Amino acid sequence: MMGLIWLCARHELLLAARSRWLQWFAVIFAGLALLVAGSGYVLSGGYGLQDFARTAVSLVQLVLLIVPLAALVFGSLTLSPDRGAAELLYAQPVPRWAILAGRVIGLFLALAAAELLGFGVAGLAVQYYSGPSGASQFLAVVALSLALTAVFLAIAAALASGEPGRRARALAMSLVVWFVAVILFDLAALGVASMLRSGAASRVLMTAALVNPVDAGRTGAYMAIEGTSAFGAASLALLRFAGGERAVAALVTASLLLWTIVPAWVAARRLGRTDL
Amino acid sequence: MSVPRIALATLLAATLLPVPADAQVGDDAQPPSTGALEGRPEPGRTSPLQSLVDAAAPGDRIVVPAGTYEGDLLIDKAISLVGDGRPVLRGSGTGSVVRIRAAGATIEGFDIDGRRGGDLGRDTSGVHVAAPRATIRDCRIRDALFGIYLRESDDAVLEGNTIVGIPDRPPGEVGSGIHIWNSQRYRVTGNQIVGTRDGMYIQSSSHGVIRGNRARDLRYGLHYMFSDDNLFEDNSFETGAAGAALMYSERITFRRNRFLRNRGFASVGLLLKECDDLVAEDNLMADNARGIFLEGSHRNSFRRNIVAMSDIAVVIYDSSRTNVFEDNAFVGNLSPLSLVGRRTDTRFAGNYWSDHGEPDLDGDGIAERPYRLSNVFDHLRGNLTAADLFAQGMAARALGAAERAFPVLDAVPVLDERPLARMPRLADVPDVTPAPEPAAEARTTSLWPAVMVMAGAFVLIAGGRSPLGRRAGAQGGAA
Amino acid sequence: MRSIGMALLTLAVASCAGGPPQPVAIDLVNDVCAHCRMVISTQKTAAQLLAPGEEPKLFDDLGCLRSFLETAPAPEGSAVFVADHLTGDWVRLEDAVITEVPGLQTPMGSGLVAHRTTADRDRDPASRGGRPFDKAILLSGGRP
Amino acid sequence: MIRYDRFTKAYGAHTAVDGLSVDIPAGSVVALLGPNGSGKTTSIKAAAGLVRPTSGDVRLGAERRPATEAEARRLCSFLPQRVSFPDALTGREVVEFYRRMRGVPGDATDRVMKFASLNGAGNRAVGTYSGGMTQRLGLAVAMLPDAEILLLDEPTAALDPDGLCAFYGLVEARRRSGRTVFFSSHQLGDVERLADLIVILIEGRLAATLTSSELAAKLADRGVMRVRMGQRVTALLERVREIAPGARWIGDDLMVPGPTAVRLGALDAIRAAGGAIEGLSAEEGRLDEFYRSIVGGAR
Repeated sequence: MMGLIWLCARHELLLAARSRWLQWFAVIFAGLALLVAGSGYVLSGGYGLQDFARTAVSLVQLVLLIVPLAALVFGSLTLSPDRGAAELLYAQPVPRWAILAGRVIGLFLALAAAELLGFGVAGLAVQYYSGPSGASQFLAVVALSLALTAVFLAIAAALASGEPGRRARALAMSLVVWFVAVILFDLAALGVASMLRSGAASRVLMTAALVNPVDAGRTGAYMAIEGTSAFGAASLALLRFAGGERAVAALVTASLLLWTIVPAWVAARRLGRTDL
Repeated sequence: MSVPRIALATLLAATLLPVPADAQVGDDAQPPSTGALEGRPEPGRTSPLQSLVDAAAPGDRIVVPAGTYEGDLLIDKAISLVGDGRPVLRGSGTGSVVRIRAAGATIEGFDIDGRRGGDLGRDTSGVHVAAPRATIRDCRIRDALFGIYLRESDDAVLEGNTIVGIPDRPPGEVGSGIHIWNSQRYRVTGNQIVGTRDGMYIQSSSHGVIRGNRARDLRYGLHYMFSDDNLFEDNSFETGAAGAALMYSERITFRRNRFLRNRGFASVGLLLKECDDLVAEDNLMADNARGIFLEGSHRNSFRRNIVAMSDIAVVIYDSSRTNVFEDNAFVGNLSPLSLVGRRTDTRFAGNYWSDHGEPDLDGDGIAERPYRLSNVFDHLRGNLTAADLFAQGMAARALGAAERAFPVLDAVPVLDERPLARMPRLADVPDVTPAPEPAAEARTTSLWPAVMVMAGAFVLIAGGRSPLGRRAGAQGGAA
Repeated sequence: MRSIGMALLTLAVASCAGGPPQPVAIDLVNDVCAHCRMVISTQKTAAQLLAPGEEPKLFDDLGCLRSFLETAPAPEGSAVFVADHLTGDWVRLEDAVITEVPGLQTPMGSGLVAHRTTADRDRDPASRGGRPFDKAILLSGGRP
Repeated sequence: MIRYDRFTKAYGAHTAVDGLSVDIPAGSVVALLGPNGSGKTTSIKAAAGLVRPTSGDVRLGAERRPATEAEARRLCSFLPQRVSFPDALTGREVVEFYRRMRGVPGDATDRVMKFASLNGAGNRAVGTYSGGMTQRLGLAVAMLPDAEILLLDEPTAALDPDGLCAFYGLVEARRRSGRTVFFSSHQLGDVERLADLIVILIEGRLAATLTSSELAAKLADRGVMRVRMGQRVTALLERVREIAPGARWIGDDLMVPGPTAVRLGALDAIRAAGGAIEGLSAEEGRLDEFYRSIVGGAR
């Protein structure tokens, strides 16, 4: 079974690596990462403050915006079963979930590789400008990126695993999901919080910061990069709310894991019940 | 909490018994206004130099040769004690190593070891001064609860000393590097302070000059209250957990100081609480959690400073009035302003804002459109701490963008009406002297980007090559 | 840290459930006085204000609590806890004994200390020479 | 080998297949015949495990496993109606992927590529293939495993002559080795040529199960004999109508509907009446008419 899952993954990776889509993503991502690294240096006014950690913080913003979008779009376009190809594929004597798992893994590998390439290029640029430092911070951004890729591929799989021939619909839904996860959710949380008294408002915001995978990823990444004081006094409140640094890390991890596992499970279940 | 300390200290001054634990008050280390001073150390704990001091006449200069001198020392005459070849004064570990009790005494050129001993309740210090016109020069003090303590000691001169705190002790269990209490007209110049609780603690001490000192890796670089008319020049307050905080004081001047990398939960580059008429010019405030913090402070003036790489450049409570920010450069801050309350009359004019991005069409160096510091989100975060968690989210940016498009959202905007279009040349602002990085780490980290590039490229290239059957040319063999 | 978190969670739950507010533990490295903005470095003179539905407000000196309430009176239903100067244990202000000790150096110099009982006050050398202080004045921010 | 037991599939309000019960015996070549929209594709996909029955079930093999189980799919090899492949892969990569998926030995790739006449195009991207080539590639994939059951949905619809040739070869080979072939079609030629048994599905219901010769006869029954006469002989029609009541004149031609026996009788009658037959032609019955008659008979 593992061999078959890997075969599907390898197949999907092959397709992805040859797809213009992914190639463009790799180029654009690397370009943006480079831009962020470079503009950070320019912004620092040549005061030499732009190190890996600071670039990492800027990169987090890029990652939070681009990575979910890429994973959702790429995932929903690729994983939507189309007639003809999907029929043949899922008629093979391999459980559907295994084929889907393989495909998701393959897509993950492809996206992850493109992201690594981008980070690496940005890292080289930062090193060129301000010398080496802060590997752990940089790795935190990479980890964030990979985690979000997994999360949003799983969500894309869940959205796409419906009836065949609904690719446009899956794409539209994934764009909606992206918009909600990246902007609307936070706006709603802030809006609700602004109407509550400070105690309840804090709880709402801190819960929100851990529940939404994008927010959880940002919270975790900033704390990993800038230390527990990343959000100033809000960090202290969050650490207390969660019960300490490890607890925050555990909650962030749990949030991201749940957001990967649950949609993946939904995807497998939906696909299992779909008539192809 | 100070009264038990005082009472016990009174008791102990006579008996020199070990102090019970409950009297070791980990408080803000306010010295007692009245009460006991450590006097002559008891015989078994006295430095061999004591006899020299006792034998000297006021005005004498005593040169101490290199060597280690164990025990504590009382200086109760106006003498100069000068180390030749850096002799080591190794304290008894039970009280202050050097106790200056006579006006006009000087100590110079010693290494002073506090042996991690003593207790905060008695202000145990490397050098404890309770007399006017003391001079402490070129001493290196380590493992002392307080480095140098000025208690009601006017006209002191602290020059070129190095104070290193006790490693691995929580801030509640150590004192400040330089502690100045109720002492006027002091000069503190060229001192280095590392790893103490607060770098400089100044209370009720006015008309001092603090110049060219560097305090780093501690809690408050500068902890300051009820002290007026002090001048700070060319100092560096770095990597403090809380930054620099000034309270209840007037007419302070800051020139060419560095406030760097203060990144704790409550860190501020420069915090003013009920401070009036302060002037801050040509300072560099970079990489702090918050750059400048104003609460209940009036008529303060900030000119030609660089405020860079802060999470929030300026925090203003609406209890502050008529403060002015002119000709500063705000560079690479994540957010320009957090306004607590509804509105502010703080004046921002002619500053440079690196994130403004408005063109200067007529070439007069002023951007064509005013810079807007405030937005709805900043109001929210100003009044709700937890909103900071979302400060770097897209929602906050979306709110900011929406507000630029629909200014009606922010009824009381804070504007810089004539923002500079280009980074001004602020020649007097000091440079950053970057903290040295451990070389080993640098070497290992430098590989990461290259490894990432290679890994990514490998997966994409190898992934794009067919593992599934041979390509052209190979099939002949199979057939 | 965990216990602090648990305490806060409990507080959160309790305040949702409408139960009596519980005092929060102070982090002596990171918590900042809500009035003077200084890091609270000792619990022995600390106080806290728990207003219904609001984040707890911590103070490093009873004087700071008084000054804070001067500008922003406590909302209806608030609870004020003060730390016993001997033990640092939290005591409801209603149950506490407040003493003003002239010349006693508290973090912000108010000279105010709290004790659980008069017996504790008399046992505490710090309160020697002090005089009882009216709690109402503390709550009203010093206004008549 | 394939057993449909009251198999019903409804898509919302629309019932695609309604209570289909039929047994496809092992070692037979069975065609599924029916007009468009009669549920052929749904039925075949149900056997391939792609469609879950709304009620009833479809079971495969001696062990009667439900077709939706992955294990059951090991028994069959399925070619969908309009197969497609990722454009970026070469034909050979496609075959190789499915070969590994089925655990077929490595030499199979060359064999099936050759069989599907794709040897020359094997290293070209599928995106450059014509429709016929793509269908042939599908055929190559379908024949990779020597599966008990070959399921083909309209295999000849998009095939070019090379492909047809390969397809016929494939079916014959499977017949010889005792495998089961179940395919759908609406082309009578394929059906008559290949099928031992014909299952006719109309409007989602099983209309008839016929052998190949029964089908031929039924179609012939629906046929018409056209007898070209030099001229109309009025009395002739009366005589012929005694044998073939549907006979009528169209111009100078006498049209005689009916099965073979009727036609022969009619010819005798014409000769007996002294009619001069200038020419004779027969038209097979049309499928749609045939379906209609079956539905009429079934109702």
